[in-house]
Amino acid sequence: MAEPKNLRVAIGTPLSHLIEQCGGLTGEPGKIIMGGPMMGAAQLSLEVPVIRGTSGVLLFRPGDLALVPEGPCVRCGRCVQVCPARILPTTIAAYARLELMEEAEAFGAMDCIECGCCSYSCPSAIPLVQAIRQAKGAILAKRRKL
Amino acid sequence: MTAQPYLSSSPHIRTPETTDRIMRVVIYSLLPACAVSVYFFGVAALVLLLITTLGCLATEALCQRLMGRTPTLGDGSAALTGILLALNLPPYSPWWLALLGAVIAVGIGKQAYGGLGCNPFNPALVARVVLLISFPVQMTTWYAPTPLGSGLDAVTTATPLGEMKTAVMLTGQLPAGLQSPVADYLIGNMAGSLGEISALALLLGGGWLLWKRIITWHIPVAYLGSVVLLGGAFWLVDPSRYPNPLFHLLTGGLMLGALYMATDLVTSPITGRGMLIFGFGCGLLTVIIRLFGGYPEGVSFAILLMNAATPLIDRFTKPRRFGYVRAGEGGRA
Amino acid sequence: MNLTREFNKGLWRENAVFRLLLGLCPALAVTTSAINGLGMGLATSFVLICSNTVVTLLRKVIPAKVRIPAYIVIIASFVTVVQLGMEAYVYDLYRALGIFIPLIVVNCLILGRAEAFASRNPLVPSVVDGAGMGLGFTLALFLLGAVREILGAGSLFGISLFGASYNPFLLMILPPGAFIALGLLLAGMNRLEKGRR
Amino acid sequence: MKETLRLALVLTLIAAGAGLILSLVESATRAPIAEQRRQETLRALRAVLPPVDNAPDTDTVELKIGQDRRGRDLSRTFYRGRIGGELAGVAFPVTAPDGYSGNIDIMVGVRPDGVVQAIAILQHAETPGLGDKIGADWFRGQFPGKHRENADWRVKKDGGDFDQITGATISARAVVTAVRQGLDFFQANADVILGREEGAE
Repeated sequence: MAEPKNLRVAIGTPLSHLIEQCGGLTGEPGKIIMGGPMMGAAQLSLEVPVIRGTSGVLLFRPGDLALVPEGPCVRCGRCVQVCPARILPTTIAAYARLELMEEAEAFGAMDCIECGCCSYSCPSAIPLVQAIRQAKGAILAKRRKL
Repeated sequence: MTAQPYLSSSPHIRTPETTDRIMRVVIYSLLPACAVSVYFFGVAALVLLLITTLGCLATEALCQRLMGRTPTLGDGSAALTGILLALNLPPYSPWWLALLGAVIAVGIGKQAYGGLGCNPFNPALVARVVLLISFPVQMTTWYAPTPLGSGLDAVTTATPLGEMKTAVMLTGQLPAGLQSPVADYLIGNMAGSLGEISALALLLGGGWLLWKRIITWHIPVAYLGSVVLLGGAFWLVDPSRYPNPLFHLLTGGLMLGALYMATDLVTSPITGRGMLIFGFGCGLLTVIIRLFGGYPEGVSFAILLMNAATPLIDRFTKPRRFGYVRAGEGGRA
Repeated sequence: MNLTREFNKGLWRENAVFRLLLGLCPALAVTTSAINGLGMGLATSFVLICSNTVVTLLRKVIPAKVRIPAYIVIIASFVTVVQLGMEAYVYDLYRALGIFIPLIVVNCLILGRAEAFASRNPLVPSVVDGAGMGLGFTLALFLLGAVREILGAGSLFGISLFGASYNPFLLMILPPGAFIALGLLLAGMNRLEKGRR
Repeated sequence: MKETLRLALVLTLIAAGAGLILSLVESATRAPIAEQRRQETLRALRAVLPPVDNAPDTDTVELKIGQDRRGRDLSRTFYRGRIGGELAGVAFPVTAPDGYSGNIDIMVGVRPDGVVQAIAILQHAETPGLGDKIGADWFRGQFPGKHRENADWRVKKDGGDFDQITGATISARAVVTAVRQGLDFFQANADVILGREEGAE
């Protein structure tokens, strides 16, 4: 983006219009994020509209993408140290990936606030939040069924 | 728009820290201890370090090939295991002992369990204990250090802890003149395995790890602290029979164990409270084995036993979740 | 019924130790040397063949409700016969195997074959099955014992292989060595099996 | 009812058959087993006694050596070997209670003057490759020719005359101590054991 700035816009404005207002793209975007870097949602195209609660738009150049291959968990405990909800992200994520959702729930999967700190700090680049989110979805789906 | 933008779950940024980097930092932090060992034991120490490191790397590659996994030599974990193993061997160990140790460490201690992150026990310690049990003669033949340029010939001698054990067993008393100047113990001018002799070099590396936040203070403090407290308690009861806490602290493999082996990320608990319990357990077992056990040194056994307890500790030290109060204090807040 | 097939399955396809992981207690405990493994395997084979024979002969007589106690009585008798026989004629081996000879009674391999095969098949296949299974068990124990003796003591059948300069890998004849050796052999067998398919 | 009776009958018959076979096998093997056990004792005795022409396992003296924890008497058998009726040596078992893992049973052979002829390790559970070197020739070979006065019955590490085993001092120490105590007892009761006293037989 040429000139990043704060804009007051109507709900429904496509992102591409916001970009134009900011001087247009300086290159091909590698990733479009609606929201902040930690919790924002990646978007497929710039034609999506601003909605209630859209706090910002972030564009990553292709080189900014942190594409580190995932490694095995070495149990360093960093995710546990940073977790503001004081749960054990690595344990929950491991259970979630084994589809042991009850265990994941017992370890407090539902208390995750999806802040992203665990995934950020993981030296093995394990997508912890993604796994926990999946667990939460599965647990909620099961609860609805009951 | 030509290329589709990349989609993934949040967060979209991540720390520059990687497992590879952690392993590299730990390896660098061991360099002072390696240097001291080369200073005191000469080229032989360097050769041992090379054999174990290359042995571990080769075993890792071979195992991963046989099991059809992607080779991960670059992550440095095998090299680190190799260096730690060498530091746990007596100086002038025969080459086959070091090589066998490397094969056991990575083959049985690590890859058999599924590779990095899956091993319940510290691989280097597994190898050390297997070797100690299998080749007690080679593994307990210690040499007095011969600083580079001193021109001295290597002579076998007992480690300070070994000396203590024999004397206490025979006479029920500490040997006279056991306590060398503290400075000798600090820089490592005593008999022992390659890496355990110099408390100073180990503290230097360990301190750097703490500063780099690779390890947290919990385990070393709990471990060393409990050894000082328990060892000190025995010493106060009968100073003629039990050595003082400083002796406990500076001799044997305690520093190496507390700073490097017990703090091994994979095999120690993940929560702070868990680490404290873990460290305390290691300290307790170490003092008990040193003072009352059949072996003069108990650090490796203590750490391996606590490794076995790690999953249990993890289970019992689940942190109190945010927004919850302890059970019995009124349920959900 | 193909007798060769019944015999061969005990050797490889349904090998008690390497495929079914049955009878591990003696397999791990007594295999500190090749001769111990061989002796234990042969003693077990004897009991297995005899018990299979008797069980198959009595299969129409023994009511289903008391079959397990009946099998145990039969097996225990043969174990005692083996024990007395070994004490009388191969005393050294008897001393070396010690408590594990009476413990053949509880080897699940034997009760397993009585229950799963001998009680449902006529005499000849049952004997062949017992012989095959017994031989497979013997081979497995011998292999385990040989590997452990060679590594752990540097000898085979008590004959030194590498000379005095060899430092035996003691752990292999200690109990943990049994597990490690068995694990490595199992891995090797699985690998072979995979390669064949 | 009839069913129950049938079950009982079949089981009884099987048990009876088993009992019959076992009693036959037992009677057939009783003699060889006794012979094997005797041979084992004899082998141990021959290993530690000078050449003899009698059967030392039949020429024995039993002496009380103390009491166990429950107050029952403990006794020790002394086997006497003779040449032409002349006493050539005495063998007796001692047990080292403080081995590295469990008891070590040792057979000690002494000449009538109290000099050790040889020792043999009968049974032990010491670590293979380490403590089990107490059975090695070089270790046992240190004992012949020594008696209570001409040697310091401790391992060298403790200041004595006996080489310990590298890595297994405890085993060696246990054996040396047990043999020494055995010799003490032999010396103290030599008159009875050697049959110098009237009515000792």
